[in-house]
Order: sequence, then structure tokens, then C-alpha cells
Amino acid sequence: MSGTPDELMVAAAAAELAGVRTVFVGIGLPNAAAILARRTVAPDLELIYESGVIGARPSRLPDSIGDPALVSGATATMSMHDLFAYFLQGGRIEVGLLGAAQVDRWGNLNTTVIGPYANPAVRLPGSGGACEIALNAARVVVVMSQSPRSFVEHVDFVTSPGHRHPDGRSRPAWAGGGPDTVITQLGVYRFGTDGEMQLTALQPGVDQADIDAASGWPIRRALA
Amino acid sequence: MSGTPDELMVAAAAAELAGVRTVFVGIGLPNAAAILARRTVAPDLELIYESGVIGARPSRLPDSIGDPALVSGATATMSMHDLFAYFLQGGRIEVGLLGAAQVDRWGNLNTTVIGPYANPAVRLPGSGGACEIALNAARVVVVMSQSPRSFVEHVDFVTSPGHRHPDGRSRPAWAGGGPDTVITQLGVYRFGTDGEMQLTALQPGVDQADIDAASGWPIRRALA
Amino acid sequence: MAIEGFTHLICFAAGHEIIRQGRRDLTLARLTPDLVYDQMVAAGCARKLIFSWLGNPGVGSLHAVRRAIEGGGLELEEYSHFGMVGRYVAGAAHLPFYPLRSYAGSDLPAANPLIQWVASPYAPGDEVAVVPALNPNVTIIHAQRADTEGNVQVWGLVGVQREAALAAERVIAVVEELVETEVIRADPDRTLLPGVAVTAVCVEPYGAHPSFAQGYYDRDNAFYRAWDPISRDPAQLDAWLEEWVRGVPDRAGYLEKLGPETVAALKPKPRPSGSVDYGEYS
Amino acid sequence: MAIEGFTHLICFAAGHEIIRQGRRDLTLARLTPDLVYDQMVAAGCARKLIFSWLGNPGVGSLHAVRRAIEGGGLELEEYSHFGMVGRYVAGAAHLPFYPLRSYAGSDLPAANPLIQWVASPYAPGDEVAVVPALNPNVTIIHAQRADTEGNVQVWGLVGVQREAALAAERVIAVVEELVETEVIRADPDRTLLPGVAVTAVCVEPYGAHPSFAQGYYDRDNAFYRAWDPISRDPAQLDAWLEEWVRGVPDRAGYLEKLGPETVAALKPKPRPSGSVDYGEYS
Repeated sequence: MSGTPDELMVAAAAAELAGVRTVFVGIGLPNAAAILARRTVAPDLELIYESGVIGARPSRLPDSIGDPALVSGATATMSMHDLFAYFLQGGRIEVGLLGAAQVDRWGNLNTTVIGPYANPAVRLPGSGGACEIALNAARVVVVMSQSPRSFVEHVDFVTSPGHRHPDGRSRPAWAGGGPDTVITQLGVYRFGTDGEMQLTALQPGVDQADIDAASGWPIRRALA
Repeated sequence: MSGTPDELMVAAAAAELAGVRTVFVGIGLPNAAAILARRTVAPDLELIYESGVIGARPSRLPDSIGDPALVSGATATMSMHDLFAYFLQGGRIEVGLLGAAQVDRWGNLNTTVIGPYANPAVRLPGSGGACEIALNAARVVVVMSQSPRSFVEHVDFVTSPGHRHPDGRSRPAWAGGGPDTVITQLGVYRFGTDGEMQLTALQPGVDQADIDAASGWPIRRALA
Repeated sequence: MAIEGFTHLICFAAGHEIIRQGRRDLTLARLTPDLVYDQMVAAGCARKLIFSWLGNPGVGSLHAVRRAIEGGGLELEEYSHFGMVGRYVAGAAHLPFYPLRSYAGSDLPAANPLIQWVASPYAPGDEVAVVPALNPNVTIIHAQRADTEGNVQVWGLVGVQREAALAAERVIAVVEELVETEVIRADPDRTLLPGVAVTAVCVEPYGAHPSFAQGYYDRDNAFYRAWDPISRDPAQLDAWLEEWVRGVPDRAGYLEKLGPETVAALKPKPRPSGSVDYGEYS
Repeated sequence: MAIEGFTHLICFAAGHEIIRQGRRDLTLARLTPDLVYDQMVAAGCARKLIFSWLGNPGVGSLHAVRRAIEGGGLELEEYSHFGMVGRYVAGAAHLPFYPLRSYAGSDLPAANPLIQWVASPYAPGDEVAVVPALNPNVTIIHAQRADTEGNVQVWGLVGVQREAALAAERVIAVVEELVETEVIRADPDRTLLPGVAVTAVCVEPYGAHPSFAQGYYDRDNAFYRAWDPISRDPAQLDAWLEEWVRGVPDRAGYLEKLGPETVAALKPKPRPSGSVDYGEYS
């Protein structure tokens, strides 16, 4: 098995969707992974987009999550209110696929700012639907590029909550399962019962030194 | 001018709709009044039904407020949520047309029970949308039959609030204007600035003695 | 459980089957209990009603329900329409409550302590009424059509059908006809519920009679009026249930008794929606 | 004010006209500011953004907006998507707040003190996040068609268009085409907004380019990608505004510059919805 880093991530993310029925899809790699999964390991997978589409059958790989090709031939379209309230918050999403600029050991995701919020070094797009996806999907799969700047001891801003806030707060009782898997070009990570991230698989051709060089904290190992 | 008591009430209620754009219609006499008004004094009147119809053009007088003839040819249909939340509560209804089994001097309406709630002598239908129509329409026109049992000193149950609760509570600040007109087979009543009902017109052939005989309290007079 | 459908698409087929199965002690939710719950109450299926308007629309009372209430044999939990709508919305959205501008100055909160108030954090002293989430074990809805994947489409009045269904643990959709998935996918805007939200689909033409299915058949207003004297007399009502519900094996038997002339008289003339273009993008 | 439309039906025609009119100090609300607000910010129209996702979808950043933020010249009020949806819902429903299951454990409430919490009266200790109502002075939406009575119909993605419009004091609907009222009334389910809720209708074909109108034209993804280098360079961006916005008198001028070939290339093949029968009842 070989491929570009993106292809590796997409393939690993698609594998996470085996047997899944409902996935809430973000743009970019998550979208490619969900479309690949439906063609391979999850033929019954319903692609659900925050723009208001359920059961999309895109005839092309869309540039945006609101592409007209996602609408034509879908099973249902509805208002964003009904989709977010009744499908995402209503607990009908098995997997939420998210990207992020930063992640910490508890799976907290930052897509808001690098640097202080009031005076950012880099202004990122912000939450979109990610905050509520992270809290309401039954489980969350994160697809992101790994480096010492993205795998950090402390995220600059918690956009989408993981298993524990840096200030020690735990997840609320009503929330979904939270981050389940993080997929990067270097490895696949899951979370221990205490909510801490652990390395469970290396991507082809990657060794522990590569992981160490691309991580801002010593990541726990739980390789099979 | 002459007619059956029902025809008198329908004609008087239709006259109240002159120049009105949006009316929220209940079943029975209110429905007949609204349809008559649109054919006469209010050609731009949009008939809005709690079943989820806006701009109905019924080809027949419907038996129910959810008749298929209200849907075919309407300008819009929508969920009851959107209709109640965005049109009624959202303040887009000029006139709400209601019926009632009992009314008191403050315009409190009872459509719930005769006798105590827990052990009623007569169980009536209840609120339906009337409670929120009474609170959210810009003004409320009541069409009902008048007798000592319906025009009462104390209603057995306040289903739909008038200008003042029997316990003295006033209307909340966010509410619409409340009862504006009560139309019966005997007279037309409006409300003083203090919120008390007053007789403003007699139906043809009716005199003060008829009013007195059909009222549970001495109704203030403000005849033109 | 709930059988929803506001005037439109009331699933009498399901109500009758529940009567035939001899179910007991059900808690029945519906904005307008209508004839379907009058029949189920008369048949002894119900322990409790959760509702907002209790009548035979345009006719008068639901006499079996009134007798049960006035005799003390039926528990009531009463709201306004928007309160019931809000209960389903909160249930479908996994929220503990739904806020609405209602009930201030009404005696309904005194009659139903589940109607509560919350303070707005944005304006001191501003209190908003709230109703709690309602999550039926089962919601049964009727609809015009579905495909074998369980995607359900409705046109005309949708009432609270989406919210009542999505609030439930299990959803049964009874439809007038089964269509190809391509028919559904040609017009995704008409989909009330996607297949992922539907537990089971049953095909039962005329299953909403004497209520109606827009474009398929009219409301049987004559039956609604005829129900008043039947329901008024317990003996007549029981005879009616024996003949029209317990005396037929299924909905096909009911339809056969109803007869082709009644069915034909309820058929409307065609009035097409017209077609719009979604575009093929590739 | 708000120009809404999630990816679909973003009214660039309105944004460009506002730039031409030289408006200043606007507070602009939109879930996804998109290129339309990047252009308006670059042109100096905006004082503040209320938003939930700030990017060029599938491409990268909105560079003019980023420069304004990083330079401190643009105030921000930030939510998640569902928070923005809820703000419009509360605004349209005349509620002081909208409750949602979000924000717990996120730093967004610390960044935006308007995100608050209310306690559920039904479960001790259960706190629900709330956002305040948003009521724009004006909401502009784009739609496929309307009639002269102002009834507006949309198919495909509706996003938050109904709620954003009904939350506003004034509603402007810009449409691809005007149709006979009978076309609207043949299919009332497709009506996004009835005429009673619409202040004005403008007919502006291709008014949503480079976003799309389902069935009418495709999203101009090439333009979205081309915008990245333009927006990155203030001089190029200003030259673009001079040429494509200030340099044309109106939308017709923009379309003429765009040219018939680009327009033709965006046209999809037909994919009809099919027609359903509402029935004629009399």
C-alpha cells in the first residue's frame, strides 16, 4: 500500500466508516473519505451535509459542501434548522468527520485562531458546525495533517470539545462519545478510557521517530 | 338588514376585517366571516389557518380548518411549527378570529370546561391554538353566541387571556393587543382603555332589555 | 405512542389494527385526538391522553372521550396546539424543553404543572413559558408515498409529522403507495423523512379514511358528521366497532365494506403541481 | 443587515449594488461571509461581522476579511453554525433566546459573552446553552422565482433563508424569474415566503453568480479559486472591484462583462422534479 499523504488519510478515514449508516461530512478530505467509503466498505452510508442534504449521490467530487451535485438525486433536503436540530442534535449521526488546525491529547480541536483570540497571529475559519458535531455525533473521526504545530500540548483555542477541557472540565452528560479516532499522514490514534490520545497504528513507512518529531507531547502508545 | 343570528354575526365579523391583510382563522363562523370579508371589504386578505396554510382560496366552504380545498391553490403551506413560531408568534397576524363558550368583562375566553377543571360538568374542546392566538395576534375578534351562560361574571377557566386575569394579573409586555371586538347575535362590544368590555352597537331589532337579559354582569354602554 | 397528522393523513388503519390487537393502557398523544382516538378510547385501549384540542372538527364533541373523562376513567395532560408542537420539537431535538410565548394569564399552567417558566438571560424579569420534551415510544404517520429504502414523501399539510416522528424511538410510516427510489430522488425537497429515520413502511391505500390524502382522496365529511350520533350512544358505538373494526380482518376488508362507490366519490379531479428543474450537474 | 443563502443562492447582485452605493459602517450577519462579504469588507462597507464560518469554501481564506481582522479594523461576533441558525429562529419567532446543545467545553462562550446558559426546570443541574435573537434591519435573499404578489419559491438548499428573512424588519427577495401567480399556487409547498412577509421583489437573472441557483446555473468553482490570489493582494482586489463592481452600472453590465460563453458553460442539463397531484376539490 502506498500513496500521497492525503490518499493515506482518506483511505484510513474511509476504513473507519465500515458498516456505518449516517456520517456528517465536512469539506475536503472528510468528503473524499465519505464518498470513498460509500463506494467500498459502507454501501448503505448516507452522506449528510450541514448545508441541508441527506443521502447525497454526488456525480462529481464537490468543491463545497453546498454543491448543486449534492442536491440533485439526494434522498432529502431540508432547512439547516431541521438538519442540525433533529438529525445532528437529535442523535441520529453515527460519525462526524472533522478536520482541525490543532489537536491536543484530549482531542480538543482548534479551527478558530493561532495566537490569542483578541489579537490572533492567524485567523482561521472558526467553528462552522464543528462545535455541535463534536458534541452531538455518536463518535467523531478527525482527519488532519500532523506536525509539531498541529499536535500541541495546549491548543490556542478550543473550538470543538474533546474528552476534557484544558481547564479540567469534563464532557457534559448529554453529549455524544466525542473524538474516537484521529487520522494523520503518520498514524492512527484512538483514545483511552481516561480520554487521552494514544497511537494505535502507523501509516506505511512511518516509524516512531517520525511520530515523535511531529508531536508536541509524548504520545502514549497502544500499538496492536 | 336582516338575517339569521349566525348571518348577523358573520356579516359583523367580516366588516371588522375591512382593509386587513392577515387573519388567523378558526373553524365555523370565523371561517365564514373571513371568506366573506375577502370577497367584499378586504380583497387583499390572506386567510391563514393553523393547519399550516397561508393564502387559501377555498373553492368550497370547508368543514374543517385542514380541508384539502384550503391547500389546493393556496400561496404557501408549511409545518405547524413554522406557522405558529414565525407567523403567529412572530407578530405577522393582524387579526385573530376566535369563538368561545364563555367570556368575562375583561375578554377572558373559556373553551376548556364548564365547572371545575378536575371534575367538569361539561368538557369542552380546550385551547387548540386559541391561547397563543389571544396572546400573539395584533388584535383579537371574538364571534360567539350571547346568553347569561356565555357572558359571565367569572369564566370557569381562562383558556385564552383577555386584558386582565380574574386574579388581577395584567397582560405581559410582549403580548399583542388582545380582545378588540366581541360580536354576538345581540350586539357588538369593544374594550375601554382600562380593558373592560363595553357595548358599542346593537344588532338590528335588539334593544337594551335583550342585552341585559343575556348578560351575567351589567355591561358598560358606549353606543355611538 | 402518537398517531399524528393534523386533519390531513390521520392513520385510521393503524388505530383500527391497534383496536383489533386488543391493546390496553396506552398513553396516546395527539394535538387533535379526532375520531381515531375516540374509537380507540371507546375500545378501551387508552389510559391517558396528551392533547391540545378535543373535538370532532366542524361537528362537535368526541363523545366516547367525553364520557371517559366525565366518568373519571381517562387521565388528561393538556396543552395548547403550539405547546404540543413544541413538545415534539424538543423531543426530536434532544432538548429538555421548548420555549414559547404563550400561557401567560391562562389557567392552563395551573391545570398542567408541566408547563413551566424560564428566565431570559438577556432581559431581567422576562419569563418565557416552556414545555417539556415528548418522546413517544412509537409514532405512526400516514403519507402519500415512500420507496423501499423508507424515504417518505408528503405534500400539502405536514402538520407536526416530521417532529412527532423524529421525537419517537420507533417510526412507522403508512403510505398510499410505494414508488421507485428514483421518483423520490427526483424531488428531494418533498421528503418528510429520510429512510434512516424510519423503522418500518406499510403500504395501505386509503389508510387515512375518513381523513384525507391530498391528491388521492377527499376528507369524508359525511362520515365525520355521521360519527356524532354513533359516538353519542355507547351501544351504537360498540356495534360500529364490531362491524367496521373487529369484524374485518384488515384494511382491505374495511375498504371492501366501504364499497367502490364511496371510494370513487372521494376522488378529486387532477390538479398537477407542475415540475421544476433541479439540474443535472456533472 | 444580512444577505443569507448557504452556499446556494448568495445574492452577489445585492452586495455589488451596496458597494456601488458606497455604504459604510454596516453590521453584516451571515453564517458564511463568503466572497460576497470579503468584497464588501474590502470596499469598506463593514464595521462588524456576525458569523460562524469564515472562509472560501474548498479554497482557503477570505483574505480581505483576514486583513481587516488582523489589522483590528473589523469587529467580530462569532458563533457556531447552529448558534447562528438559532439566532435567526429566535428573531423570527419573537423569542428572546434559542436553546441548543452546544458550546459546553468550548472556548466560544468565553470569546462571545452573548452565548449564555439557562437551567432546565425539568432536570436539576441541566444547563442548556442559549443564543440571543437576531433581528436584522434588512435581510436580502436570492430565490429561483416569485410572482407579482411577492410569493417566493425555492428548491434545493434553503439554508436559513426563511428564518433570516422572517427575523428582519424588511425583506428583499431577488429572483431569477417572475412567474404567474398560478405557477406558485399550483405548488404551495415550494413557497419559502408568502407575499405578506416580503417587502420587495427584484428580478435579477444570474444575480447569485458566482454562487449558484439550483436548476438555473452551476456554482462557478473556477471563480471561487481565482478569487484567492485576487483577494490576497489589496491592489488586485481594488482593481477587481473597480472593473467588475464600480465599473459597471448594474447587474446587466456585470453579466455582459462575464460573457455568454461563461454563462452558457454554467448551465446544467435538465433534471425534472416530476409533478405531483394536489387534487381539485369542489
